Amino acid sequence: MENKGFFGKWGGAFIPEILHETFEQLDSNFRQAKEDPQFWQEYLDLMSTYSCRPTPLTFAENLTNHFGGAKIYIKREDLNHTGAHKANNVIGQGLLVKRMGKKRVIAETGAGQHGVATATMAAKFGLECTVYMGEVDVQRQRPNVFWMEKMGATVISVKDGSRTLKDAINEAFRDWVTNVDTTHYVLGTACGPAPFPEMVSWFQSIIGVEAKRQILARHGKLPARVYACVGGGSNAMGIFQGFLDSPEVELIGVEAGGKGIDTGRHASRLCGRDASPGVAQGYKTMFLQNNDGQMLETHSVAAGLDYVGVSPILSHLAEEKRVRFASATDDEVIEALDLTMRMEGIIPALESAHGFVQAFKEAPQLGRDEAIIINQSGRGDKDIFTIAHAFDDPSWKEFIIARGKEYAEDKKGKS
Amino acid sequence: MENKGFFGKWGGAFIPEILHETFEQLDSNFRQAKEDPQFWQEYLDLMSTYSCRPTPLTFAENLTNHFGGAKIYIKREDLNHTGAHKANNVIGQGLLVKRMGKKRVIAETGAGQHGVATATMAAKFGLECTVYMGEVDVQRQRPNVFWMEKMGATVISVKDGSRTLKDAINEAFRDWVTNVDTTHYVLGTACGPAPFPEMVSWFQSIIGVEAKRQILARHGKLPARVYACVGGGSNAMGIFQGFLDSPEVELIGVEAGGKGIDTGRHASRLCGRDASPGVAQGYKTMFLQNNDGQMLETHSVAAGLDYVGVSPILSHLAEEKRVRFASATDDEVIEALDLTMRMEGIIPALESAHGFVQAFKEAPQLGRDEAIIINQSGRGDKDIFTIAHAFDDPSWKEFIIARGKEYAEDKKGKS
Amino acid sequence: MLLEKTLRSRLAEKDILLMTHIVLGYPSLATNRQVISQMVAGGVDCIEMQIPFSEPMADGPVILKANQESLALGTTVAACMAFGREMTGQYDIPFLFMTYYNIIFKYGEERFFKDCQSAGIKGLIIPDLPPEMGEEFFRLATRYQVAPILIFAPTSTERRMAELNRSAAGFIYCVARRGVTGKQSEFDDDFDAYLARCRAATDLPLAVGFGIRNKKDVAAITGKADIAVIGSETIRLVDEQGTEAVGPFIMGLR
Amino acid sequence: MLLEKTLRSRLAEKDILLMTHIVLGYPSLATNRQVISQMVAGGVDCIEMQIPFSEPMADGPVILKANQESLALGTTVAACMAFGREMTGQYDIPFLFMTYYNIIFKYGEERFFKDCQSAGIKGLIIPDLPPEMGEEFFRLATRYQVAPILIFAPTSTERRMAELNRSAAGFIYCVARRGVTGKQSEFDDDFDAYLARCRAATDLPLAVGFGIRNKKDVAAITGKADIAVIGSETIRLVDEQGTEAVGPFIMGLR
Ligand SMILES: Cc1ncc(COP(=O)(O)O)c(C=O)c1O
Ligand SMILES: Cc1ncc(COP(=O)(O)O)c(C=O)c1O
Repeated sequence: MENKGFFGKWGGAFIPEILHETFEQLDSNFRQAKEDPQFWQEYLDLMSTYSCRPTPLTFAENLTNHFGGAKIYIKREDLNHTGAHKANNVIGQGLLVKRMGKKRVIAETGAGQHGVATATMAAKFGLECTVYMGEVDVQRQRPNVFWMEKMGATVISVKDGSRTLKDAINEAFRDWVTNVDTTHYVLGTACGPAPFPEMVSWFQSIIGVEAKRQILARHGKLPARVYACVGGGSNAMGIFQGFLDSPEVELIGVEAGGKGIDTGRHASRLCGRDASPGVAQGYKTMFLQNNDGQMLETHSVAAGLDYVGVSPILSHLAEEKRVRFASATDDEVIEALDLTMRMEGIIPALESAHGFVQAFKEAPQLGRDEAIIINQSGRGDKDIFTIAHAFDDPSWKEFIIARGKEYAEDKKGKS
Repeated sequence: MENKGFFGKWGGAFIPEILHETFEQLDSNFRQAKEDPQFWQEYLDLMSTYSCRPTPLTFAENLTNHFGGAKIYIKREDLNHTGAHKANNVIGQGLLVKRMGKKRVIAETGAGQHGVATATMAAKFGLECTVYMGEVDVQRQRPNVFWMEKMGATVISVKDGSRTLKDAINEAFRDWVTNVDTTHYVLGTACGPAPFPEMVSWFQSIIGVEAKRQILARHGKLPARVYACVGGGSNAMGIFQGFLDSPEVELIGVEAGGKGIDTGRHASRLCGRDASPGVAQGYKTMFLQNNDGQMLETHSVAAGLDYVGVSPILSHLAEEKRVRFASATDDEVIEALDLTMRMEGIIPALESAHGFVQAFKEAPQLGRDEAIIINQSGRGDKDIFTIAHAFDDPSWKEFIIARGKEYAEDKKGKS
Repeated sequence: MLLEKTLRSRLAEKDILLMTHIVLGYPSLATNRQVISQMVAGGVDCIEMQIPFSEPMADGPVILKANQESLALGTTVAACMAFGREMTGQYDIPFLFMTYYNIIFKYGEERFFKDCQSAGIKGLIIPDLPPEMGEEFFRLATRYQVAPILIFAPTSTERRMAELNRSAAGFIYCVARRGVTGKQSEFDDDFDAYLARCRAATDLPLAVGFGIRNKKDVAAITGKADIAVIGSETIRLVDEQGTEAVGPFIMGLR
Repeated sequence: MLLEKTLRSRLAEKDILLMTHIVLGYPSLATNRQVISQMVAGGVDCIEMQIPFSEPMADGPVILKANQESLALGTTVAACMAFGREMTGQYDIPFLFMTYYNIIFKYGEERFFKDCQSAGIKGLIIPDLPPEMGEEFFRLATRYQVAPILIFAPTSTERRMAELNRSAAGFIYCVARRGVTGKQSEFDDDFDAYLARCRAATDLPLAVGFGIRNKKDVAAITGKADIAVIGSETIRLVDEQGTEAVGPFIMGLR
């Protein structure tokens, strides 16, 4: 690594010594792969036969008419195999694991999407797989836990700290330092020690490459703005990379505003004023932390955005003002989700819906001859427990009560 | 209709007089559309920008090695928007509705996939939407009900008869005869009165056209056999049409064997000995009925296959011995599902898994230079309540019990 | 005597005829007997007996439920045929069978017609069998002299009515409105225009069904149609007030 | 006196030195005081005081929990610094801080070193700061004479050990095995070979940590390494048997 994995002053690899050699190996394999056109071709082939790439760019005609401004296009990462952009990264890392000859993978997961994607890849590549997931997230993303287990993965519920994504990452690192020889840690977002931010972004760049080609074909020119939600930053980096070199395209990252940016109950690192530079989980970025450097509790209705750190590449792009950051509150997200379902028959993941919120705020300000793209990082099916809860859906509740009783009686019967 | 909608001696349009004109209108619009290359082009455009067509053909390398016979390819209809092949039919009919200028659609649904697809299409095309669903299916496919409602559809739980798919169809017809002027009935499978079997099959032929092109590109020659599950028969007709003209390709439809073909608790119309020719729900086909012509209760773990009738086109192809029929029991289905998840990281819908069962039985008998295709009509996410139940998953049950209690206490608190 | 002729001779004496409907085996054949006896005593001119079917697609909730309960109690087609024979032997009014096509198809079309003929059944109402789907059926109907009653609907065009008329016999069943059995209909100007179209399309007597519930409804079509069909209403009546209420109800209709 | 020098002079008198570990603020600073007093009385040669961090990525369950509970009770970095000053004033053995890099980064690197120096802290163990990530840190360490303790791992190559050695001072912390703190280690032939590689790579004293729990473990490394590090074991001991057990425990180790 020439720049030691830094982007401006952000990034680096702040790792325990025990991982040093593994990172050297990972980095050199990654460099070789990156320079090997055959590697990328193999990756493209797999993504187009195992997943569904290129994913479509959908013109949201009804939303466009509703807001009366820019044409709204939606990049459909939800149509990937396993239902989110996470597949892009995971399949890419899977190919690297094959190169390195490792036999076991571990992963952290928040929304469960990365866990499902990793378990899927492990099944396909014949690897052993353990997924770490915060206890809070296990609760709110139960269906994903079920599928991971069915795909043969071991899911470990992490009960330390805030019991969300960051704690799952710590626990994954603890596993890694223990099983470093056999195991690759499939980090799920563009965070963590170098080369992960660069590597994950590289695999995700497939989104932006496609989106650029698609919007030019459909709209005849580049979009005015591109919106993406930002948890760790991988889907945002993915789509932004299609447009980074075109300064006329404004790039907007949308973070979790949670209960409101002023309540402290959010996960906004690059907008808002609660974050400051720090070093944790192996890299330097803007963290939500107190004056002592202790990480704060974060909050978001979307498990996948509920994280203290953010991609160092995005911290750099924020500092350079190449990417603008905004936030969307939980309530705004539910509203945007509702509107999108009703008007377009599309169900964005709660994470993705953050991007929709900001796009909806800005679309009316733009001319009708302009286009904007929203990156729909995933589908909302996984969120049924959260969404049904948020909508306070009575028949869903009745259903769950009835099922619960049934199972409770079964249990009594057996014991 | 020159042949009055018959295929051999099967099919026809046995409809109440009140629907006569509507069927004339539908038929003539369908004929025009079928002859209009622009219509198909518009359909293809929509399917490739709103859904994810062409869907991939995945080489199941691990399953292939496991069985040691023919190369197993999977046609990935699960990657369609809304998660099943149902989208193909629904978007096609949606375009016809636009042509006919109707403002409201109704649909029946078993697995809920067709209902979700219709609700989705209705949202996108700005149509009012009512979906009829048997009470039994509402129970086993609750997540799909939730999404339909969120997409703005009204879901009506049908409490008559066996409270499954056939009863939902009856109820949809009752709605249709009442609201015939404003409403189009989006029938969900290649059944019902003409022109539905032909029309639905036409829209679904997109699967077979793609699959043929894909297998030739990948395997260099046609597959030895093609497998598809058969509920009403639409996904099967969809993929079979790519190969009907190639007599060297054997086509296998797999029906629901339920608790076993000898127990009477199944839904096998074209294999087994419990079905006989009949006329119901507007068409002539093989029905599971008693000697008086009363329809029997059917059973399948897969709601979408739990149906008394079958496409008249398939009855014809069965009679002509162009398509061979087999059945898969509930237990075999769960086993095939388990294997597919663990080996390939792919989750077939319970319906689709029926096709996998038969393919797994036959793959070892074929040479390694042969290929077979399984049509994966949909994804299994929708089946989480059924699958988790079938696997008797303890942590899933705990989760549901806990959620149920929470909601029950909420309710008590409020009242 | 042929159905049409019987009806015409009754029409010579009455402004409007009454046809009633029952679902065989609901709540039991014994009750059916009592109800029919009440109906005949009340003066009905024709009775339509529905052989239950598991998929009564054109029927509304009341008749649907009656079909299902009858089947659940074990009613068979053979029992219905025997019951028909018993009734025609007992009462001197025309009896018809109403059912769905599958019942006949499974029974065997020719056998069904033969048995109807020998049981003295005068006509068949099969709502899911349009003439173009039933060539053999209509041939057999002529051969066995069991009238195939066809249905006109408010959505039927003149051309369609003419086409239907060519296959019909006995009378034409004019469905009063869109929808299934058992709900209220409006006998308004639109309805009159529709009935005029029906009249112009056929020389057969016209029956009007769907939603006729009381004297007022019967009066509304008197002079415009020949037969008033009372369907779900008598099922409701028996369910709520017992068989004894049927006679007085029928008598009160004209 | 510089850390290395102090250790060497103690090594002149003992076969092996003992370094113990505590998490500051767990279960309280008051208890820490008692524990340290017991440790010193028991004869430890050096104490490593961990400033708690919310993300102790290299620590196992025992220390992780101690970090979290300490923070939950409100332990601040300032309080840790003051506590360190108090201990160095009270006891004549070297005290080190162990923590993660973010604590120092947030505090301000130079300010942290300055305060350490003035508090009499002799060295820093920062498991997530490899030399290539800490140019300024290592510059300041030299300037303020607070030894940056570096870590050798069984996965470290000769080349890497040499590289680490160039930035290290005080002693080298040899991690006994892969993994996090708090679990059993095997002091077998592989371990001996590893330790020989460590020895060859540096002239600094060698400490061995991770999984040293009892007299037998200490004996196993005596003669091969210079310092035995007892980490999680004393936390467990205090949790289970109270502070009074610490002195006897330490005394029983050699
Ligand atoms: C659907 C979806 N979108 C977005 C995210 C956030 O991650 P990132 O910012 O890396 O794209 C997640 C993380 O789990 C996710 O599941
Ligand atoms: C995923 C899936 N596959 C198959 C079917 C069966 O229908 P068909 O036989 O028409 O393809 C259904 C019906 O709901 C379905 O949802």
